[in-house]
Amino acid sequence: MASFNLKNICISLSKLRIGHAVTRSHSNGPRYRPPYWFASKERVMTNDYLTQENKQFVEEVMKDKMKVQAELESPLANNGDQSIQQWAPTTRRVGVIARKIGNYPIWSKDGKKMLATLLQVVDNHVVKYIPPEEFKPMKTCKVNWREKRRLGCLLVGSETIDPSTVTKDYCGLFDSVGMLPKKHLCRFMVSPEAVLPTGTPLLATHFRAGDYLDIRAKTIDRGFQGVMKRWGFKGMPASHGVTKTHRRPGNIGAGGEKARVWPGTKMPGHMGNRWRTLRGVKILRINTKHNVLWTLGVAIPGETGAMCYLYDTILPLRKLKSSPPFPTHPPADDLPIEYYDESIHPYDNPTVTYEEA
Amino acid sequence: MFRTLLNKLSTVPSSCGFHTTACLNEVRLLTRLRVVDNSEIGKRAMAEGKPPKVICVYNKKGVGYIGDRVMVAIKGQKKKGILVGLKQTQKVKVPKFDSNNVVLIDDNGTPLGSRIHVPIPTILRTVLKERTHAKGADYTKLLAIATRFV
Amino acid sequence: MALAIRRTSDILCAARWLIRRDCRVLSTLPEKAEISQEVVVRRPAGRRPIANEAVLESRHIYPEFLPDPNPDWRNSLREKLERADMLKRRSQIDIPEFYVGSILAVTISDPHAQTKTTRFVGICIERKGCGLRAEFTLRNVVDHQGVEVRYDLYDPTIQKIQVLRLEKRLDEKLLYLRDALPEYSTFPFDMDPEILPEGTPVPINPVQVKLKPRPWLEKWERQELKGVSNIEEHLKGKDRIRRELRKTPWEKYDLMKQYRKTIPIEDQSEIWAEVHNQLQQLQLSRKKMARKRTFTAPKPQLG
Amino acid sequence: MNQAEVSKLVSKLRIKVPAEPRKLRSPKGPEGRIDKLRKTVTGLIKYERIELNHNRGDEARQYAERLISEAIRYGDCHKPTMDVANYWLLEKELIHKLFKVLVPRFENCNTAYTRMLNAPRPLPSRVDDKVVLELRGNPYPSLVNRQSNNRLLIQNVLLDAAKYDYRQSKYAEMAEKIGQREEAQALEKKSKEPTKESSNESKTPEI
Amino acid sequence: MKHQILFLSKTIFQNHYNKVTPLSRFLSTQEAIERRSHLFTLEKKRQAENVGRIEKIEVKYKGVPNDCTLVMNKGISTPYDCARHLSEWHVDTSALALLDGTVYWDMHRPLTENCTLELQNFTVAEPQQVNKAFWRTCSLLLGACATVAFKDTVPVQLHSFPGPDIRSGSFIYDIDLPTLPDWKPTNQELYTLSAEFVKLVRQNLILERLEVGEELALEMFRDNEHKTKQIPSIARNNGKVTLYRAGHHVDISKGPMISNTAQVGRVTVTSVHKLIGSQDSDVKQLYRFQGVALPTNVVLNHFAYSILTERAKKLNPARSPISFATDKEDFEPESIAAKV
Repeated sequence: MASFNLKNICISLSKLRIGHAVTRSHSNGPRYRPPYWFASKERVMTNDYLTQENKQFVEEVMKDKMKVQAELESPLANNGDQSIQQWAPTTRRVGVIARKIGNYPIWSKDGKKMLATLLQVVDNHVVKYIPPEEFKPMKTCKVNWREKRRLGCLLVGSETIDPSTVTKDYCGLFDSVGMLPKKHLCRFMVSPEAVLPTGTPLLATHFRAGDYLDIRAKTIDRGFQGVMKRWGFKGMPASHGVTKTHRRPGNIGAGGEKARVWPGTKMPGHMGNRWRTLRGVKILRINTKHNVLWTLGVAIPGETGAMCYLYDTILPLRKLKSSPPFPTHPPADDLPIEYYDESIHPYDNPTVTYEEA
Repeated sequence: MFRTLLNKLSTVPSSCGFHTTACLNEVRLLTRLRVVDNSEIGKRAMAEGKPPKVICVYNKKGVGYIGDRVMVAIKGQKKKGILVGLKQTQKVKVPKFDSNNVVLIDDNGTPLGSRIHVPIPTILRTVLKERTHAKGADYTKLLAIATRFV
Repeated sequence: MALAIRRTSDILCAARWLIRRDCRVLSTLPEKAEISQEVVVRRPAGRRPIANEAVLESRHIYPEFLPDPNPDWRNSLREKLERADMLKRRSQIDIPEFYVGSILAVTISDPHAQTKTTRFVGICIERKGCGLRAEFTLRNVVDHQGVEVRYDLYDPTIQKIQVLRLEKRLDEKLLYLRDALPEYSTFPFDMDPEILPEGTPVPINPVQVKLKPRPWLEKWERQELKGVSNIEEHLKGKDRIRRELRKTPWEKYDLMKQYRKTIPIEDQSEIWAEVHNQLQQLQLSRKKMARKRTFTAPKPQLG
Repeated sequence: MNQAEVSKLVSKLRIKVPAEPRKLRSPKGPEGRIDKLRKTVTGLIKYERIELNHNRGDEARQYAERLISEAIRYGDCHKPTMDVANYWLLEKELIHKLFKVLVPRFENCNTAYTRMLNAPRPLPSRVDDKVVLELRGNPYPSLVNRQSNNRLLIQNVLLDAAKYDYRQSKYAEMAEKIGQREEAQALEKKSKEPTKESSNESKTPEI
Repeated sequence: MKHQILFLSKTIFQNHYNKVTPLSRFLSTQEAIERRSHLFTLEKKRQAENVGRIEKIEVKYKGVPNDCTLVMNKGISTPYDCARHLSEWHVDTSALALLDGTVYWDMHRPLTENCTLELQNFTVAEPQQVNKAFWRTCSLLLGACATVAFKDTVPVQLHSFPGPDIRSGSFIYDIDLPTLPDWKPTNQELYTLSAEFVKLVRQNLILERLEVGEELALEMFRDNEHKTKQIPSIARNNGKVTLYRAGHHVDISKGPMISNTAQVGRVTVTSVHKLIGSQDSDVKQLYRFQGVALPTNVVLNHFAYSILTERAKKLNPARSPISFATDKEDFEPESIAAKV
């Protein structure tokens, strides 16, 4: 009898599945695990007490290396087997890293003025591909919805920099694939068929005029702001007996059982400097010489000079309908300098006139 | 006296305490308008120096724009009118006038006067055509009595 | 009344040209005087001869080619692309040289008008914005109703910009015309273009306007306007006191404030080196066209 | 986007100018700010090396640079410049110094006219950062460590040898390339284009 | 004291006695090192006891913070002790001492007479001698780390290292690995060697100097046939051999050396090249270990340092000790030509 009880207890205990129990202790391991390629970049700059000639020499070596890097040919240029991979509406392509360089107006063919934001695709190269089997993304505290299809991770870097300005760890990331370090690094989740070999340059022609983008960037850092600027509260009147509460939030909650500040109450605090994504931005015009994209609207996060990550949009009605350059547009010399969306009036076209109805 | 006043005032930072932005010149409730047609009532109101006041703007904003219908109080009566020129800053290529102009109409959209004696913006043509529906009032009659478009 | 004024001003202008053609020394126009003084002074100093002085002068004619001086917004590539687009547009239509105070006629394609084009004549009271955002405002009094229209300089719906009278006024902005008597901003729509003889500098119209009594749209008395004659008549004692209090005499000496508003010479010469040749060519072709026009239809006024 | 002012021409400063001016707190408002800076600029021109708080030093530096660049650009016969110098220099004999001493000194200078160096703080305290602001070419002993020119330090010796080595290999490679090209020319009598290419290649060193 | 001397003489005697039997040739590397170190300690102690009555000397210090005169013990006090009287900074940074403006003296070598003293660190105006001492020390340490890096099954016979030539780009040590006729180190192995080097350096070992007689030297290096052959030629002049010890590792060198291994900062063992001996030399092949290092207080950005490491991978052009059998007179390796 006793042994039977013991057996039962054992069985029930084994069903408890202790391996899956959630324990709220600190021994769970860190909540945040940065990816292995996340090496710190900034280094403390020191005075090396080098003579002028030696400084020049170090610079010369670096320039030579940069030159070699710049003269590397795109791996896509001369192999035809890439075309075997076919684009399907479910495939996810790689994105690019661009810099926001300002905005200016552009007119449509019916004479309407639109403000366009200029995004320059600066010196983008594929650094590394991590196939889905090996890719172990960062652990976050949130439980993510399970990805149906497994995606690989493609690291893309932008803007080659002087290796001596960054840490050796960071350089090591690029050394392992035989490149010079890049100033900006971004990870793009791609379908395994959209994979690109290391060293492939990504250009503005990766997208087409008329396509839609999702743009991810950091918003302008506005510092600690009050509720009027941060949340658009109305404030209180300037006069009529109001004293010292012209820009204050007023009431932040009721008494009684709810006598506390509810989570999520809009209050003063730090504004900006957050990652935000603007979805469904149309490309109006592309310059292939300088790799500049003109996109509709001025709501792209960040100030002039901020770095943005451009993806194909995921909005269902604006998704790609026909095959884009896949996996990317190979570099070519004989492209026209400018591509325009059909609604855009190029500046060198004659004046807009209207037909009499 | 002057010196003390100067000293008193100069300690105040000059950047706060008063508005430095231009006023918006919006047409809202109780804005005085200028009647620009030759309707009898309008002419008399303007001549007496009692220009009409807006008592209702027929749109959802509460601020009147070009082509909006407004109800005005004019010489003790309620009349409807259409805004045909505004003082507030306009979009590019849309004229901005030195006064807020109104043309009085009746409920069917027929103007009370027979002539508008100031220029009216061409964009009004498109705006009024959009506002006119087959069964409702016909505002385009207003365009017929205009003398000049800019 | 308006007509009379126009006539008198025409006569005045004609007289001025005559005088200038004969003896330029007599010219007492303040701005020109200042320029000549500068030139005289710079020679003996002669420390840094500026080779492209003439090129730099085009900053007055094409101010919109200079970018916004705020360093946070500047980007050399954006500016370059913008200038290229501006030149492309300029190759399509002739955007003439004009200043605040010039009288312009602008024809635009207008989908709302019956003939699908609209023409407006008026005095340019303001030029602002840089690059493709450059815009100017024209003001006129039509049927005793003041009308102002703002245009984008590089708007592709603009069919033609014609300078009817090329001149400058005493002030940078003529916004006070809104508070001036209407005859100062009344111009007929059928005004004939007056063509300056080649090589003459742009005349400065020394006319001083009379303001209407208060209320005014702005506190004109605090702005040190040169083109207003009767500002003191309308002021009360308290206005004068406040004007004294609000004066900022030190701003004249705030060297960094000036610096932050301007584009330095080194940057400017780069910009002009890039665009000056093309602008010159455009100007030449425009002159050729103008000459052709004058041959075909000589103006009786000038004869 | 605002239009740049065209009535004045200014020379470009060789220092970094922030987009916004700093506010120096003063009970007299903006006038007090300028007054403070006038005193500092006068002191800088007079003593040629001064120590002060970072904020004020950085602002005053910009004004001093502007003043000197104006003086260089327009010389002492230009009335507006003289006026500006008169306003900024509280001690009038310094006007003479500005035009007769500093202008010749900086006339052919390609760098900034002033130099700003961080000064040590006596204790880790909440005191503002201190800087030393000086005119270049002043008669005082230098503040920066001159050790960077010592060719005998071990890192310099090593790099010097490495430089020699690197250049040798580079020249050797170039010579080899040229030799190859000559051979190829002699053999095949190629057209000009490929030779150009090869000459380009010959410059790329082996790394 | 007497007891100790007795003990020492006894051990020496015993060692002499052992020398007859070639048994000690088969000591493992580790044991050999410890034995050598033990002998070194004993000899040092003996020499210290030989000093006798303590006499005072006056040492005139020149340099920062100000010039001063120190009264030290003759034959006992070292420049290191003088530095300890001054400040911690002097202790940590001084690599060499300059006596009377001419003689470069080890920091741990006892002073023998009145003199002026200048302490030399790596940033003095004329650092050639300090750099040389640094380079020499690195060579010595490279030998030390190479002996401990290999497993016991691989006997390591240190051969020698040539005089320091910084312009050659690398410090070297020629080592005989008799059981590895054809070895090419992988990158991982080089990393390991570098790690060993760093481990050694991080122990903050002082470099002790000792002059011993030829016999004792032979006794100490009994298990190393190359050194045994070199010792007679070194001791040809005055019958003395200069030894240096870092930790347990004892090696022959002329000196001077830097004060402490903590003064070695960044270090990389870059490559190992094979040297083939000429026909008539008795050693057929050696391995040349090469490395590059910088002192602790020298900061160099990693890119410039990578240029140095790239260069240090090439074979050092210093003469191979085994290929020039004919003109042996010219060739004097540093570790062999140990003269004072």
